[in-house]
Amino acid sequence: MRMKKFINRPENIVPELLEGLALAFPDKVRLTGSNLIARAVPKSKDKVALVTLGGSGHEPGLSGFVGEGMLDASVAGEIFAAPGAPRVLEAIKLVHGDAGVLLVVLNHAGDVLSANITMDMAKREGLNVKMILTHEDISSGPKDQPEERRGLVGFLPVYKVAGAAAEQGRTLDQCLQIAQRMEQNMRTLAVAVSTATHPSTGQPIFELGDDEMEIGMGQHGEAGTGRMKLKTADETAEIMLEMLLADLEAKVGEELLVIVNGAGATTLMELLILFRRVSQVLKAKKIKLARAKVGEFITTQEQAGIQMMIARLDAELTGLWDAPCDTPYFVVR
Amino acid sequence: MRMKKFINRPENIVPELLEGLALAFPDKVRLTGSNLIARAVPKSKDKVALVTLGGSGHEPGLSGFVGEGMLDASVAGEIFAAPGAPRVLEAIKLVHGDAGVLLVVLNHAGDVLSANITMDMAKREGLNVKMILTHEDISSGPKDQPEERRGLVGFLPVYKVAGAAAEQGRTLDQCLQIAQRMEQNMRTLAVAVSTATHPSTGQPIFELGDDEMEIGMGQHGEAGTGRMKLKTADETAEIMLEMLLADLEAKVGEELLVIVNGAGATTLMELLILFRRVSQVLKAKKIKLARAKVGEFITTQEQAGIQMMIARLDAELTGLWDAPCDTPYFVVR
Amino acid sequence: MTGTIGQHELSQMFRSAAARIRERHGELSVLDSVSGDGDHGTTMLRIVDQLDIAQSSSEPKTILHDAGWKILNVDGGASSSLLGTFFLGMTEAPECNSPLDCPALAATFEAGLAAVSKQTRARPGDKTMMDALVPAIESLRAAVHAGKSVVEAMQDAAGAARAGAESTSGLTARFGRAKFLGEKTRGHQDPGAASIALLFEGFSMALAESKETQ
Amino acid sequence: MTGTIGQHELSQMFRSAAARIRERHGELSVLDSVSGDGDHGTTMLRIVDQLDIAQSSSEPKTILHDAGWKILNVDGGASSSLLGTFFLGMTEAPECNSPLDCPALAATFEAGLAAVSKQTRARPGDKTMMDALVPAIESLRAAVHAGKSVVEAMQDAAGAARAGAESTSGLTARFGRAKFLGEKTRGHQDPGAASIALLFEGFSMALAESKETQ
Ligand SMILES: Nc1ncnc2c1ncn2[C@@H]1O[C@H](COP(=O)(O)OP(=O)(O)O)[C@@H](O)[C@H]1O
Ligand SMILES: Nc1ncnc2c1ncn2[C@@H]1O[C@H](COP(=O)(O)OP(=O)(O)O)[C@@H](O)[C@H]1O
Ligand SMILES: [Mg+2]
Ligand SMILES: [Mg+2]
Ligand SMILES: [Mg+2]
Ligand SMILES: [Mg+2]
Repeated sequence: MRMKKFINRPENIVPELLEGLALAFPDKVRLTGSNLIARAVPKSKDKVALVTLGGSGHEPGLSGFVGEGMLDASVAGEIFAAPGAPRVLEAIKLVHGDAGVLLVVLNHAGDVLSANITMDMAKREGLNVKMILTHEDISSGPKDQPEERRGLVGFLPVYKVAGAAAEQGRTLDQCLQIAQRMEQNMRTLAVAVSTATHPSTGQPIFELGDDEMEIGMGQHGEAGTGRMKLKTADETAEIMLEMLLADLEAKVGEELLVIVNGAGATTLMELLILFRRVSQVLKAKKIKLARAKVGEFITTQEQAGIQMMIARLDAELTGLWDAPCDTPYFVVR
Repeated sequence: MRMKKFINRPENIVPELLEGLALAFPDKVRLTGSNLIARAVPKSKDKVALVTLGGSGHEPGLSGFVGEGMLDASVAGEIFAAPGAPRVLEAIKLVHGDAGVLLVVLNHAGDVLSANITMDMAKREGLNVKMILTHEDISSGPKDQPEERRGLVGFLPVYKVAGAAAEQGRTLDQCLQIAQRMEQNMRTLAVAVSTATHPSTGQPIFELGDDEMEIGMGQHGEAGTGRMKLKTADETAEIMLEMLLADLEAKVGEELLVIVNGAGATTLMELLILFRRVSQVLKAKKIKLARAKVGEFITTQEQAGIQMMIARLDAELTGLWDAPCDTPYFVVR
Repeated sequence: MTGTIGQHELSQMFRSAAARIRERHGELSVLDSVSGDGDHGTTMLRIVDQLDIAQSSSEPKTILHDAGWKILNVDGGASSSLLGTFFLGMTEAPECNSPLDCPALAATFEAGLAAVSKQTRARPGDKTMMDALVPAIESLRAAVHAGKSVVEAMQDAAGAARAGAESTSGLTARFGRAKFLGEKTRGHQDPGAASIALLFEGFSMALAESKETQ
Repeated sequence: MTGTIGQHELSQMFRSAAARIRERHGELSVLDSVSGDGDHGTTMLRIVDQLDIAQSSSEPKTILHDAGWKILNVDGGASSSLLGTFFLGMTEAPECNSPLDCPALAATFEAGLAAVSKQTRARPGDKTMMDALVPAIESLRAAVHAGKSVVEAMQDAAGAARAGAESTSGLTARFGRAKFLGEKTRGHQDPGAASIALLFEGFSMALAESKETQ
């Protein structure tokens, strides 16, 4: 069976999709250098700039969040593959102003290697860059080994609060601290029910039985350990939320941000049905659902599944989450 | 094979998804009456209110566009089924102020029947309601029989410009005229490459060969007549755009709004690649791509495919398209 | 006796029509998956549930009004709007206030058809429920002229509806979702017309039974 | 002769390593689809393309630097970062400025390994490319002590890399994407280790040939 995707040549997917992004949002982003997406109108040089990197094929993540109030540049790698360090360095140099650069990196082996090599290079060149790793996937490592945990949709609140802080003129250290507070207070868990086609190879990226789902699925189909029979929306929401709340040690009266992220083929209809149950369970536990976001922020092609994220908010983080932003796929008035 | 969707009981899908929507966006929308989504904060009574109706299973359409600058209420039917007239009347009464109500209806048999019956009832009750039908799908009827043409993603610009006009305090007749000008100047064409599962029955909603696509596919899998072998993204974009431009009789120098809408499983990656080609072809033809929107606005479950819409803009319509709005799934700063 | 249709008979007609649909709803969905979106059987189930619910009220007119309004409230796409309109429309016949003899029955059903005809441009030959509904109601009027009983009249109507439904196999759809399929719908009955035949068969069976037990 | 490696030999080593990878990239992807995301063969193809491109420059140091930088630029996830770092790291050995005799060869490769070891905590036994890379470079040093030629040294290194790669079948992954699969990776070689063996085999074959033709 021929792969049913609207592409041209597999090797052109990334430059073409980025070109499309820049053409669709010319007032927000531009395509520059080697597969870099940067703001159409750069922010003023006295503010901290935010840079991220990551493989493609997960749209709108990551480059869809470049714009006012969030990222200054995103370095897009090949499909599911981290971009090389020289290009990350190029992005850093592009947006580096007087206040320095915060590099936000999702904890995946390839991305971290690129980022570390970039940081070495940046140091050698005397650039003022700090790095934060996001690692909030509770399925990929025990709580006392956060370095084992993968970065999933939690990049979104980190971009958001750090981006808002940067926009307010905070220093690089302040932005880093805010990003860290967000990062340390968030937890994500993914579930997959059906696989996706790798757009370059046309092959399925993992296998799942006809009546199975897998809790703990990684962003690229890295298997978790939670393979089980399909459950209803409510049961799935309950299982995942319990695991997340336990890991976060969420307490009565605390305020949470909840994100339900669709992996690709899972419909918004389903995301909203799952979210409904999350909301009900939190209410029953007297934990406050302070903010929410339901939609597709990081996908894995047409995989069916979701990522559920919870994060503990404080007044400052809530304010930064609510601050205006204007990116292709996240706008706050 | 068991249906791999996160739902509970099929008969509860619609109320549960609407409850989820209201819980996720409590500052924007609320769930009221029988499956009505209305604004959380009603607009002032001296402004025209906008109401729409339609089947569910197409999220974020239609209820995801209730909010400031767009709809005042949306009446959600069952999965792929129009809501009954009494509920539409209920919504109209709910938002009816001194300036009257504009009812926006996508041209589908069931919706139109409900809407017409509603209009009869509203008239009998002395309510000030005007109705506009959207019918911009060029595949479902010849140009001289617009009443044959279905309403597809074109509802989005109609909600947007009429909603913005209402927000500016225009009269019902003015809002209707603006909606009509938008409607008459827009054209849509859909293409499907793979089917979706009906969430209530678990059955595929249509059949397509392994290497086939169908241009002219309706919103619910109503077949078109353009079954053909799969094409590349560029070829698909070219074929569809040519048909749309010819039907609209778009001329050199004119300004267009382009929407590329994903049907469900088609990735944003692909939408952006298709959009890129649209943009290139327009440039070559010296037609101006004035505004664009790329994403999922009306879906058909996890169907793979897209809807491509083009619309002729004038200065007033462009201004209304750019006006701020704040709905769950369409925000303009 | 020529007999009349009062609250009791109307309730039995509704119950019997509902039973007939429940018996055959699978076939209706199969027909709709050829020409439409495959939901017609399910929708008809929801519609006839309303016929059951509507029965508690006291007069024929109220029962009809209740049924019509409740059916309009079913999210059923084309068929619930049209059938709701049909029952609601019947209440616009002044004759429906008292127990229905044969002329009153015909007039009441004609009022229903008139209301439906205002909502759709479909006419017999367009491959819709009108292909069953129109001849059914015409045969009620013919029965009046022939001086037949309500039982006989309804028997004729059921026969005409069935023949009308069967005739749709040879037609090409021009209304509803099916029109987009054009020639592909030939050789299959229109699901909405098949439903009308089942409803009238149900009505007729109820009246025939109530006559026997009288 | 003990021989040295100059620009010419280095270019031949690169070309030969590239050819060896191109011969076997299919197997590498198969191995990676057991333990990772199935792209390792494709990534290695892109990486060795850079080895070809880097050959035009004049000195070994420049060639190595060029290759390393270009490989870092390949969007290849873990392997391009590590292999890019490997070649770039070699240029930090002062010995790499002039044609490489056996001690200079060992020192240069050791500098590459040192750079890699700074970027990953993986060590032999963790089922990564380190299981092939570390023994290969250790055997270069051993060859120096044994007074072997660069040809013999590289032959030993290739053998050690191959043995190291084979040993990974018995291990459980603790790094890279494979770690999430844990025990499931047992019984299969690590793809990155298999690539290192192929690269060193290519290096060795090139040197052996260039010796014959001398
Ligand atoms: N415009 C119309 N006029 C008359 N009957 C119609 C019309 N549209 C649809 N129908 C009838 O409705 C039937 C389909 O009903 P149903 O499947 O319940 O609704 P939907 O098509 O909205 O899914 C068709 O078979 C046809 O008889
Ligand atoms: N942290 C690490 N340290 C050392 N080697 C690693 C590490 N992560 C991955 N590798 C090596 O990279 C190989 C996978 O390479 P490749 O498939 O190209 O990259 P990716 O895993 O990013 O898709 C593994 O087989 C392993 O040898
Ligand atoms: Mg990879
Ligand atoms: Mg339907
Ligand atoms: Mg139907
Ligand atoms: Mg890999």
